[in-house]
Amino acid sequence: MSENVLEIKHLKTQFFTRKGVLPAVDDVSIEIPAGKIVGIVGESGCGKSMTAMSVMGLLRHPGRVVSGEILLCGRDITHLKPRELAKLRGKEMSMIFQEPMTSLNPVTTVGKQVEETILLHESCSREEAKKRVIQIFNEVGIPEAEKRFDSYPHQLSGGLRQRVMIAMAMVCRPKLLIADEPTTALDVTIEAQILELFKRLRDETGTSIILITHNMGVVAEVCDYVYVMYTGQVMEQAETFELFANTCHPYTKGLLRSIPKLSEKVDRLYTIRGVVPNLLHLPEGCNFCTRCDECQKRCLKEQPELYEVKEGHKVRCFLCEKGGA
Amino acid sequence: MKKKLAMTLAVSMLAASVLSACGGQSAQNGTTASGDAAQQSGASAGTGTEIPASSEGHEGYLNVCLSADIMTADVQKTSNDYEVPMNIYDTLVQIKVAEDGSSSIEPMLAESWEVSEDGLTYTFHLRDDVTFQNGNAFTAEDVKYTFNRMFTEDGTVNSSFLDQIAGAAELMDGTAEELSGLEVVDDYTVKITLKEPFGAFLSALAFTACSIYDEEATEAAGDDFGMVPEVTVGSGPFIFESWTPNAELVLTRNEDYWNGPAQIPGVVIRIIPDTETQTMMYESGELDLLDLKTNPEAVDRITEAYPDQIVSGPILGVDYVFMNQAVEPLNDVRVRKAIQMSIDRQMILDELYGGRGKVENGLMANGLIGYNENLPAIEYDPEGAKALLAEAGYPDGFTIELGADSSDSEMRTMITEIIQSMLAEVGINVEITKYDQSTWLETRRAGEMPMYVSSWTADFNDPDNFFYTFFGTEENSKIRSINLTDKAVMAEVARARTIVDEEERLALYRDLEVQLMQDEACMVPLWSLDHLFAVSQRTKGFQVSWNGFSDSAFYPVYFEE
Amino acid sequence: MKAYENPSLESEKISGGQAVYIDQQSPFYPEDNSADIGESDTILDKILLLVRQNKLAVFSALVILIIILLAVFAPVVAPYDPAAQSLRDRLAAPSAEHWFGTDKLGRDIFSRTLYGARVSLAIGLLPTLISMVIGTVLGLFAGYYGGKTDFVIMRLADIMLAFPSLLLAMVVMYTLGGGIVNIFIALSLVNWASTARVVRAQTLSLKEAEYVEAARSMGVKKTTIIFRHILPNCLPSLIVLFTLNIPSAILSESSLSFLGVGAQPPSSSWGLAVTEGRRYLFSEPWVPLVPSAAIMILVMAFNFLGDGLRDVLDPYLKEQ
Amino acid sequence: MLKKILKRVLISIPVLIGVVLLIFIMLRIVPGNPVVTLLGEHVNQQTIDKLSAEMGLDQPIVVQFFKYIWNALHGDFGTSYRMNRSVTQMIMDAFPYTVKLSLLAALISWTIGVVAGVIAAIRQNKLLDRLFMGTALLGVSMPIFMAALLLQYVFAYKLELFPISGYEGFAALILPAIALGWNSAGSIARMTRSNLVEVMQDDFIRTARAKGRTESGVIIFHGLKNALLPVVTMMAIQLSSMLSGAVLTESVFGIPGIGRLAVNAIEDRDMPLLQGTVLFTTVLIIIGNLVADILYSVLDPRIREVK
Repeated sequence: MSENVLEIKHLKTQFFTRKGVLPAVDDVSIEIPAGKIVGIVGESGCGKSMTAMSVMGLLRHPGRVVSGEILLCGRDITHLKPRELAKLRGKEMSMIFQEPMTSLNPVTTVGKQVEETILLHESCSREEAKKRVIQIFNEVGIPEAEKRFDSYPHQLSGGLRQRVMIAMAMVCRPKLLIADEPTTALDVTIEAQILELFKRLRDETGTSIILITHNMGVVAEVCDYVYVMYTGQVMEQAETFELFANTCHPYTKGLLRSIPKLSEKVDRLYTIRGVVPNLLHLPEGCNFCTRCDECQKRCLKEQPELYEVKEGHKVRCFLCEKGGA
Repeated sequence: MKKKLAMTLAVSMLAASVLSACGGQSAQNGTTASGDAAQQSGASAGTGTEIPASSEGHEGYLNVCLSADIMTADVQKTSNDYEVPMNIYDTLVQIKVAEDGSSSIEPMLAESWEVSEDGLTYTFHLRDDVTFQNGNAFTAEDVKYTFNRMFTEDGTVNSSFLDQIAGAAELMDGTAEELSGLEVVDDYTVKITLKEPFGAFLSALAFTACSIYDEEATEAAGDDFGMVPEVTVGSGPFIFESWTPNAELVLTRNEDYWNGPAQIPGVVIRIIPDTETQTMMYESGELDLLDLKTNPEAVDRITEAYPDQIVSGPILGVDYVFMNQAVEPLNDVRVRKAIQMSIDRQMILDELYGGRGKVENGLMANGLIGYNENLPAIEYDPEGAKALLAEAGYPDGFTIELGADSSDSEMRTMITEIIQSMLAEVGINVEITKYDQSTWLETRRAGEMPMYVSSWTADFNDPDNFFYTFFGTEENSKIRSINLTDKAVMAEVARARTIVDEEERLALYRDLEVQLMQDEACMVPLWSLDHLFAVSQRTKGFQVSWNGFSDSAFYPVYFEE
Repeated sequence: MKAYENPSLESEKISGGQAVYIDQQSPFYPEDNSADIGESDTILDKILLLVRQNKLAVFSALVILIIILLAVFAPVVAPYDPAAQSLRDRLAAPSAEHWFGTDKLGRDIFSRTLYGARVSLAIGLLPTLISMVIGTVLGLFAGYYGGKTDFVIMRLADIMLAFPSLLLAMVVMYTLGGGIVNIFIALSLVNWASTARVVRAQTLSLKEAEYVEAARSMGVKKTTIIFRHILPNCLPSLIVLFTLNIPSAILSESSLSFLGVGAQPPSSSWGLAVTEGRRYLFSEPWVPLVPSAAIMILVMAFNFLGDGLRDVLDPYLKEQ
Repeated sequence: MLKKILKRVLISIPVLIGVVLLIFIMLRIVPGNPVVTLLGEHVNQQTIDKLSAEMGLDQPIVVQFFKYIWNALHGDFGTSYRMNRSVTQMIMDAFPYTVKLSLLAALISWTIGVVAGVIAAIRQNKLLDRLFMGTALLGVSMPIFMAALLLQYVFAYKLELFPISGYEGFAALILPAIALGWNSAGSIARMTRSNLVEVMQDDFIRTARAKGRTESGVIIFHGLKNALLPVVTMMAIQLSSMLSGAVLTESVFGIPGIGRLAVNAIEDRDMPLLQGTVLFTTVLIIIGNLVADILYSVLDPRIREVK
């Protein structure tokens, strides 16, 4: 495997609320190789966004990284001062968010907002910055880039706004781009275009991308490698093809089954039964045991670890304890 | 671009405000040098930042203040605002107060005068060396013009001071063209005939309301007379220089004054509505004169701090509790007497006014011509009052309304509250009703106010000014809500003013006083007060006006640096 | 609160606009909210939250409660008759006998302040309540019916809001004359417009809510929809607004009294006590300072409580 | 844009008419004849009737109303009863003082308010927050005349830093402006604080952080700009409360402005003057609202385009 842009080692992020300590991210280790797209999948509240936030250093009170390491290009950034971390954000690593509608400052032109990123991290003149903004607008496929420079967010469609967000994130050529549900709010055709854009950007710039999504279809389409998260833990991780071909964890299976397939005729769409448990009141054993179709007695009492079933394919399930499924 | 425009607008607005403010500041700097006024008085800790009240060009002026702006300087059209007229106009005669407090009528524009035997004809010999401030010479024609104007001009309110002159009524209702009782004998002689003898006529003439105007200037000014300083011309020691409404009035010395120019270059009268502010300004040297009557609560402090700078004079006026004889049970003389006996006037005077004044037992004020020192005292006797009430059929007291004017001074308000609580002691439940001023006046004028507290200060120094005002006619007694039932006394009051013989007249007034105030207990006389002013260290020669008015003449004032 | 009278914002968002329907899932701590507090929060829950969260607001509520109790039990607590004069003891300094000294007529300031609390509380609560009822009803109708009703009511509100409130109250007092009852009337008449605006804006957004649509399609009477379905959802904002309007009513009373068109002696409102006492600021400072401190404490308490309530009841302003 | 402004102006017209009508009616139902007060003690009924007729008080109210409107449209607001001057002239004389005072007060309150609000928002529930909000709230919670009196007492009388009273020059305006501005600063600070706290929860703030702004940069360049937008409209409301407050401050400090005129008018039962001052201030406020509205829509691109 080539050099890793990002390595997350045993990351624990917790929220210290009045009601108790929420283990939002629980012992997560993730590796992002250079020039790859890595997907993190899971239902809402599974900790995937919190993992991203931890990496970016954007956790807000009462959330805090408790332990673990985050290595960006080999450098531990977990203990950087806020100011130093800010220097990395937007330059070395950047992030785009789920809500393109609200993620842009409504009272500033989009051009200025993208330009701001450049001016923050590089010393260059305004004209030069503007030129680069228009250039990146073109790169991310914003038509009439020069005209759009002076547009306000509300004047743009959702897809265009997300492209602006991508432009903003990519304009300083970061090594790592975290895209948190970037297409969830968009309609399907736009989604496809955006995903295509990610692939293109990755190919052209070599930027590694973390794609956070709950949509297995998206994963299948663009990701090289996938982490499946549930209640703050990685449940299964594998190369995309391997994961789809050789799904091990009951949770992943459930996720895959809930994708409607045109080829099969079903009366009712499959859903994983039950709801995500409250993080404050997690089951004693496997976190998924309350919803698992294949739950055994042991699952109720003991926490499974990540078992390697194949090289690069790990599963947190007793069923895979002995490897293979 | 529109955004830019709006921003520019907003910024320029702010800038303009700052600039105008700075402009003001530089103007200020121009005048700080003139701060001599501020260096005066007791404020020794002055750090030099006090800025004298007067603005540019008014260095060395006397700084005084009024609580409210004047309405007009045309004295024929105001019954309140006498300060400016007292200083810019002259009257035919004037009242002077001697050291012993007795007052006398002295010459002013009239050098001398004769009164006929029957008391009907007054012949005035006028000064021939008087010029108005516009340079016009003062002649008898001006007197004629002025007095005629009082009856013919729209909006005059002071005709009652002159309506004893023969032909006044005809002139007022339009049946005559001229005041028949006023005859110009020659340029410097005026003969005035009254419709009936009026012992107080000279005193009335001495009142500021009867100031003499220049015919030419006044006619030329028209409606602007009294409103626009430049055209408001008199013959007085000061010239009405400027008037910034609600801010200040400036009077400048008349260099050609017939009696010699005043010793101060002028007067700046500032309008300071807040009396607390007035006191602070006096203490910090921004004012040369502080009227302690408008700020009674500061009296003790100021008199203690500046004992040598207090000028005091009696107020020729009395505070009364009025009782309406048309209202039950005030129609019963026993009830009225009981009320008289229930109010501890001495205590109120001592506690509220530090005893600076005199409890009065009659109608007339201490210092008034004919004042009776020896009236029997009305004793404070709540037990006796209760007995009287029981006798009158009110052993458990009764409830009565006391109407108060919401614009009353705080002192007056306190007094009504104290009276309320004192009357409660004898079982009389006083309900204080607040009226706004016009309703209060209207109710009172309609004769329907059951009880109220008010005061009367002499306009001219004669008992007539008290007796006739309250009891002279049925109308007069009604508009004060007294509704005197004893018509015989009323007739006597009306007769008194026509008696020519001074001794006889004053004797009658003394009798009437006993009848009205003691026997019939028409009202509760409370007290007459001293009027205290505090002057700055440099200010000398200031005299309280003879009747104790707040408005003052500044001609005698001089500075001692 | 005045701050939300913003006319251009009213269609955009108004404090508490979609009170209950806002997505509670803040991206920063989704787990916390969705899992536990959730959408089923009642006002009571939120107030409990406030109790735990904002000590200052709780303290303020306590202060208000104490003042209310003192006012109610003034006859028991007050050592003297508030109207009893004792001229000989006038302007006495605070002492064991007279805790806060005596005023210009020798009345016990402590007792007067206790009784004055009745007046000031009444002035804070009653006119505010009346004006808010007026404003709420008008706002509901304007928002729900729209069209001409809306236009007329809102122009009326515009007219009221165009006046500087103190001047308008002065004019009303000029017309009616001084006195406590007239202050009630004046303040009730003056302050309804801002409530009407807020309620109207909320009604506009609530009108479109599914469950209201549903009720409408089932033929529920309009007044029922307005008062059963829309009004309860305006309540959180109304509570906040109410708490924050009280101080301005109390201060208005003192201003009116200062200008001589407010409460009239011998009544014992705090505003009047300050006004009457200000002459003694130099010499007997306790006379004006005690009632002004009382006003300040009460007003501040309501402000803090209102701010606290807003933080928990108003999702827009939810703090960390 | 122009259309929008025009529409706003047109909407103001019925409001204005309503204001005139309301004031007019309220002042006419006052009991008592103002002429009685005006003329004072020495006057008889004849004179009272004569003057009442002269002032047109004997005419039906409808006639009086339309006469008033007609004259007002020609810039004539009648003649003050007490001062016997043109009300228009009196207002014009007094206006500059009030404008200077209000602008300075506004400057003070906006500066203090915004700074305190921002500091309080950043240092939420820390000592500085408490300190600034406490000071700001003190201004809101104190009767404005009490603030004026205390400032006057301490800074003018005791410390002699400023003139006690006066209207000429900058120095004389500072204390009244602080007294006036302090009161509004509190509301502005509270609004700034809560707006900022609210805005700081917005998604685009997260974006700004993600692009590498430090926390202070995020607040200044993204938070404030959005948080202060609604505060702009607050300016109009401030204008209203400033003018209300001016009534009190001008009385204490002896500034001959509009507020003084209003107080005098009430004390003297001077109906034309009261009518004139209230109308004038109200028109000012309507204009202020209009300007704030337009300014707001200019500053906020979202509203700029929406019709």
